[in-house]
Amino acid sequence: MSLKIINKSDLMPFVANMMGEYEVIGPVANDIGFKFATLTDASQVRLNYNTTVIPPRKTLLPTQETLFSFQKDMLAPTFDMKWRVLLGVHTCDLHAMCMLDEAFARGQPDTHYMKRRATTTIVSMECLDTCDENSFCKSMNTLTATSGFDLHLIQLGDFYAVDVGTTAGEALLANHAKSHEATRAEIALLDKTMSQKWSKFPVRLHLDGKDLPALMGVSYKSPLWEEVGKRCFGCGSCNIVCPTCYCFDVRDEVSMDGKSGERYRIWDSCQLDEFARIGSGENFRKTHAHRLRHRFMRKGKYIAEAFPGHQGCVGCGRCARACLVDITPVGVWNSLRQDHA
Amino acid sequence: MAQNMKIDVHHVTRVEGHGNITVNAKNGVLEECRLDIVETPRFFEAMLRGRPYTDASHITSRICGICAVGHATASLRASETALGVELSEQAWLLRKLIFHGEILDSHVLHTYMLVAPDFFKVGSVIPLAGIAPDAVLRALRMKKLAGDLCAMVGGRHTHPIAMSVGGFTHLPTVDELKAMRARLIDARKDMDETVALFKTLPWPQFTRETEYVALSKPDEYAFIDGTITTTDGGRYHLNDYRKVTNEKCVEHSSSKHTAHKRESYMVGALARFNVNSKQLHPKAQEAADALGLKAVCTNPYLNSAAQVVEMVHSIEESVKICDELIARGIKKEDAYKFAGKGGTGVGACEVPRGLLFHNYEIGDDGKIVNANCIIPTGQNLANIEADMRALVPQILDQGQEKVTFALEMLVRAYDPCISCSVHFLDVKFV
Amino acid sequence: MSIPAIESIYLPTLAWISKVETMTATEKFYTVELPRGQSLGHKPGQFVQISLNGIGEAPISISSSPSRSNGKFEMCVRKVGDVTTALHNLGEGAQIGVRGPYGRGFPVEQFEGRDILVAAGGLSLAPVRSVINQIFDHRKKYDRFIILYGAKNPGELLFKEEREEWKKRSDVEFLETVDKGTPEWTGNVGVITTLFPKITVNPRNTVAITEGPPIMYRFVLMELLGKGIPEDQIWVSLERRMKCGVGKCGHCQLDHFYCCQHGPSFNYAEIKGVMEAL
Amino acid sequence: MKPKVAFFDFTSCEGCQLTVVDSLQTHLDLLDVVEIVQFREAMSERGEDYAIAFVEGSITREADEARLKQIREQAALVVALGACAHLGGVNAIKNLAPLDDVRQYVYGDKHKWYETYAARPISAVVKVDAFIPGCPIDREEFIRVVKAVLLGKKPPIPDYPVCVECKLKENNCMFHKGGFCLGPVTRAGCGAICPTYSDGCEGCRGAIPNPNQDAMKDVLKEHGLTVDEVMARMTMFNAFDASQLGK
Ligand SMILES: Cc1cc2nc3c(=O)[nH]c(=O)nc-3n(C[C@H](O)[C@H](O)[C@H](O)COP(=O)(O)OP(=O)(O)OC[C@H]3O[C@@H](n4cnc5c(N)ncnc54)[C@H](O)[C@@H]3O)c2cc1C
Ligand code: SF4
Ligand code: SF4
Ligand code: SF4
Repeated sequence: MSLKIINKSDLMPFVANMMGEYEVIGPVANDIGFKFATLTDASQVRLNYNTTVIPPRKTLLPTQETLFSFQKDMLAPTFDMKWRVLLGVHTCDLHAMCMLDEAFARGQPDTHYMKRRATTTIVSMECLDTCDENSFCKSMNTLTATSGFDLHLIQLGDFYAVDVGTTAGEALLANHAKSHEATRAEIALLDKTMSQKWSKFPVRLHLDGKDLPALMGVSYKSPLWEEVGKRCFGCGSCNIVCPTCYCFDVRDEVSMDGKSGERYRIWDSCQLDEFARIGSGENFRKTHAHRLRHRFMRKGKYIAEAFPGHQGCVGCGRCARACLVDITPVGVWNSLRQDHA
Repeated sequence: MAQNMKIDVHHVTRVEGHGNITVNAKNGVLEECRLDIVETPRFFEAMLRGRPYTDASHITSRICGICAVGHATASLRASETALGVELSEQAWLLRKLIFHGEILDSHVLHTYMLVAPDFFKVGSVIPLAGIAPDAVLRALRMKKLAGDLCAMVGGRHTHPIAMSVGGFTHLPTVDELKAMRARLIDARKDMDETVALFKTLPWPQFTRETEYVALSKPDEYAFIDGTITTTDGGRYHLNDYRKVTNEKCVEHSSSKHTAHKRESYMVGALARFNVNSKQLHPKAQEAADALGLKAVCTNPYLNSAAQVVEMVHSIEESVKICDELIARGIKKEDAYKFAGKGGTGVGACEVPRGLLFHNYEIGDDGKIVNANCIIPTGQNLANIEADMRALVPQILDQGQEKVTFALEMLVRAYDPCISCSVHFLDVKFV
Repeated sequence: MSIPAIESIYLPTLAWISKVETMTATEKFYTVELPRGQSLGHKPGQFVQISLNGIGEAPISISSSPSRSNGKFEMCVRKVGDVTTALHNLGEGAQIGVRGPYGRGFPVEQFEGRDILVAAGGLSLAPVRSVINQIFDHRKKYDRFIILYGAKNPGELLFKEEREEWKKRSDVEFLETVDKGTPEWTGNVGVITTLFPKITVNPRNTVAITEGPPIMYRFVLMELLGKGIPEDQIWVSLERRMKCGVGKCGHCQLDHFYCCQHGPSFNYAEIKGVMEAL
Repeated sequence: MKPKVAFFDFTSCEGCQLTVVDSLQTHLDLLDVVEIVQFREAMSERGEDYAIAFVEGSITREADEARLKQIREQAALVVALGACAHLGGVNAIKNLAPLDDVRQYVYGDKHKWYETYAARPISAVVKVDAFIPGCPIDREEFIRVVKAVLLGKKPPIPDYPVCVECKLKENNCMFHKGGFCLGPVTRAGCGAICPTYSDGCEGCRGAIPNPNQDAMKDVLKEHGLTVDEVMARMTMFNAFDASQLGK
């Protein structure tokens, strides 16, 4: 679609206007970092954030979500159909959300996810610089995005170029922002900024993300898994912070008299001991090594194969930041790659 | 009429910790009259030795689940004086705010849930909920407010989290303070009704002259820091606390006894009232008038009435502190960093049950070399026994059941926190 | 299947327990009735999610064959945890929730004209019974029919009456064994693989179906392959932890397969290279 | 009929029982579903006919063992309430030094008057059916456990580490803020309350099954703690386990 321009000074009014009609969720300051939160004031938004502890997937798949409530034998499904705008999504996270869309629509579509997705408008952001030494989006080809968003913002000095991705995005812009069609000069600046940005992102992974499935295919028996397994806590942090993880547990909560309550799902982690244990007590992934292998297989191979065109890792680096014993995708994959060089 | 009586209350109920009452009268003569502390000894001072000073407040708050904020505060003050740490104004305001939260929490628990059942002649708050549901719901409401106030500042009431040497690891937001202020204002109605309720209670008429000891400060009704002040005219610097407490071991009690110049003294809400009543918030003074409380009051049963008065004070002071914090705005402050130089310090505060001292010696490696804690209930034990000895002969003719009831009520009025009081000997290092 | 706009895929349908029978010390057998005589519409080898409000859900195999459904289905439940214990405490007439059927069953139509060999261990006779009865009800469509069944001890053998009947039938070769006998037990003693020398098969025309605890099916697979049955004629049903039953929650993933979607019935050729499967 | 429950305490601060009382603020209907027959801290009534016993506190002298065994005999279900009962808790710190030294330090030449032995969790004396971890227990978790027991479910006590809940709360990691934390090896269920208030986890809920203690020590050292400080951290609530390992 078309390319529009919003002046920097018109951005806050745009956010404030949207807040009049939508729940607007954007990056805000959180202690020493950032998190996605519902804005109560437009000035809270921090579009220049580096990254968040938890990815914005929580907007589409909340950390905890009621599936239905019950009163004696009466069941009532719970859907969240609030109209919302998810603002300031980095492109790595956007790629991840496109993968989630596929995963939840596949087979029997997950009605709860689908409804929330249908009422969410995504305004993404182009990163012009790296967040820290952990991200490797360049290798995973998620450094930019040409689809998946409704609107996409690229900051160019005193104004934002706005790529319009969908009619919903177009309407959002038309109804809430002061914008104009990009001029030739503005397009030229966009061109310049975009072509200059690549060199600012170092290459950290010694192979292209596209080649990961092949590498993982020959790495099943690598001694590396035992090695990293010795260090791993099995703390699950890496899963919880990952934008492409979506496993969940299902639990029931009841009232004191046991007559009413709800069934809800909550984010889960394949690194936890219980994750694959069954009724007889058998655990199909007993050790940290087995569980780590599963996680990296999923990130590097299974998802790419199950959902062609998508990736199980988008290179955001969150898991590397979270892991206290330095078990990172870049480290693991570079090391496997070296073994098979 | 010659009276024989043997009373043996095994584990006084509705008090924190384990205590037994023993009375033995032959031919109208009191032969034995004791409050035995049978709580297991806990050895906190010994446990602190060799541990980083940063752990002290977290470990010692585990002395008591009811006055955990109080122990944490005294512990932090001891470390702060030992290390020469100055608190910011904001940190002082927050320390006071969470302290008021605990005073309120503990006093609601004691007056409504532990003492009130005696007046309604029931065994606990559960049947009380049947006869006076409004009062019980009000108590739960006020307790929730107090707990939430503590949680806002310290993370939770029992064993606060965010209190640390030099300040706080986490700060409440202005929005949270505003919401809390509104709830405190709403609570005034519950407080008025509380005063009205306790005004009607038939407090036992018993008086005995004794010495009352509390902290005092020139400019406020003291809860944290101050000068040790007694109704007998004693004034001591905190460093001289041993001149007041004079702890000694007593065989029938795993808690030590204390005495100043007389055989015993009293600490707690009534002592604070007797020493500092002029500094109470005007609304609290009104409540005192309504409850018929006048300094110096020598009826120990009225300790519970003094607690009601302090509840009013704490609510009003909390509102004031919230106002001040909201006006100043909350600022992030740098955490204290240990400079490699130890020292010795005393921390004192007026926890709900009275005067509490922590005294630490910290080495240059940041580890605790010596520790001593003196707990309010320990200081009250000798006084409780003196009261018992004075009271029993006066009522001996009323029969076993009534005497037992009056004694249990007396012990309860002191709001004893027996598990805290169980500790240990002077280690001379100040 | 398309989802009506306002339905939750996690919302169970209410059903009733119309019959409960105690099978062993730890297993009970249930007949479940669906509302309005609705049929479950399942294939042999599929499972349902049984739901109890406030307790939770558990995947349970359907034990009855589609050929004998008419508004009811059967299941056998072993008491191991929260849901299964709560189920054991329910009596006839009690309401339960059902979602499904889910998963891939055994493609019995493809087996027509073949010899069928079923090897089941322990509780697994319950799910496999859905295939067995389907075959009995269309017996003419299949050639030879062999059933091998093993359990830890005689007390754990399920479906006593049906087994008696199978023993009498001439159109099935039924052999059973127990790992450890009792004084009363007069039959075979030994693990299920000790039954294999007692049968002869035509490997080229045999379809084998096996299900049981992991330790059992690993050995059975070795026997089947040892007899020369082609890999793509061997079917195995796997159990994994499951929370959703619809391929979302991730618990049942084994390598790139979701057990609840691609299984629980797998073709051996398909999964033999899947490291975590067997 | 409502199940009869009783509360008991041994060596502890009674904060867990207080938390039970506090849970009534938001769950007064607890009294509709159970009958409390004994709760010394809060009531004078004393019934001996109970099916479920909640026991707070650790065992620190022989004299208390008999009482605990009597409770075990009466109750169908014994639940350890809080860290002292579950792990030994802070009381077990004293186990790390010679007992006589500890006693003399506190009571001087009178120490013989006061009976004590190495503090232990109640499971070291009787069989325990369930535990509610924490110092103090978490109110909501207490209620969840009561509800589960009434429904015949396993008590929903997590087996995974605090990090899971900490991340779900979107906290910045204590180690990234210059602090220390035992979250990676400590059982969750508290909602990561300490890291949420920017104080590292102290391990009051005990270790998860198969904790990677070696990695924990390495991480603590790497972030600047001395070996002594690492040990002090790891033994604040878990000194009983630590002293057992040495045996
Ligand atoms: C496809 C399939 C078919 C099955 N068919 C039958 C059957 O016909 N009859 C039968 O009795 N059992 C069957 N099971 C096993 C049954 O699902 C589990 O025993 C049951 O989920 C345990 O639930 P619970 O609430 O009683 O136990 P829980 O209280 O949840 O847990 C007890 C133990 O079971 C494990 N567990 C928890 N949830 C699951 C789960 N969803 N799947 C497996 N293990 C779990 C836990 O790790 C724990 O060790 C089947 C399982 C699968 C995957
Ligand atoms: S974050 Fe690191 S230590 Fe924790 S489970 Fe993941 S890989 Fe293991
Ligand atoms: S695996 Fe790590 S780097 Fe890759 S998307 Fe997940 S959190 Fe980001
Ligand atoms: S703060 Fe503690 S609990 Fe939270 S992620 Fe870091 S190590 Fe884990």
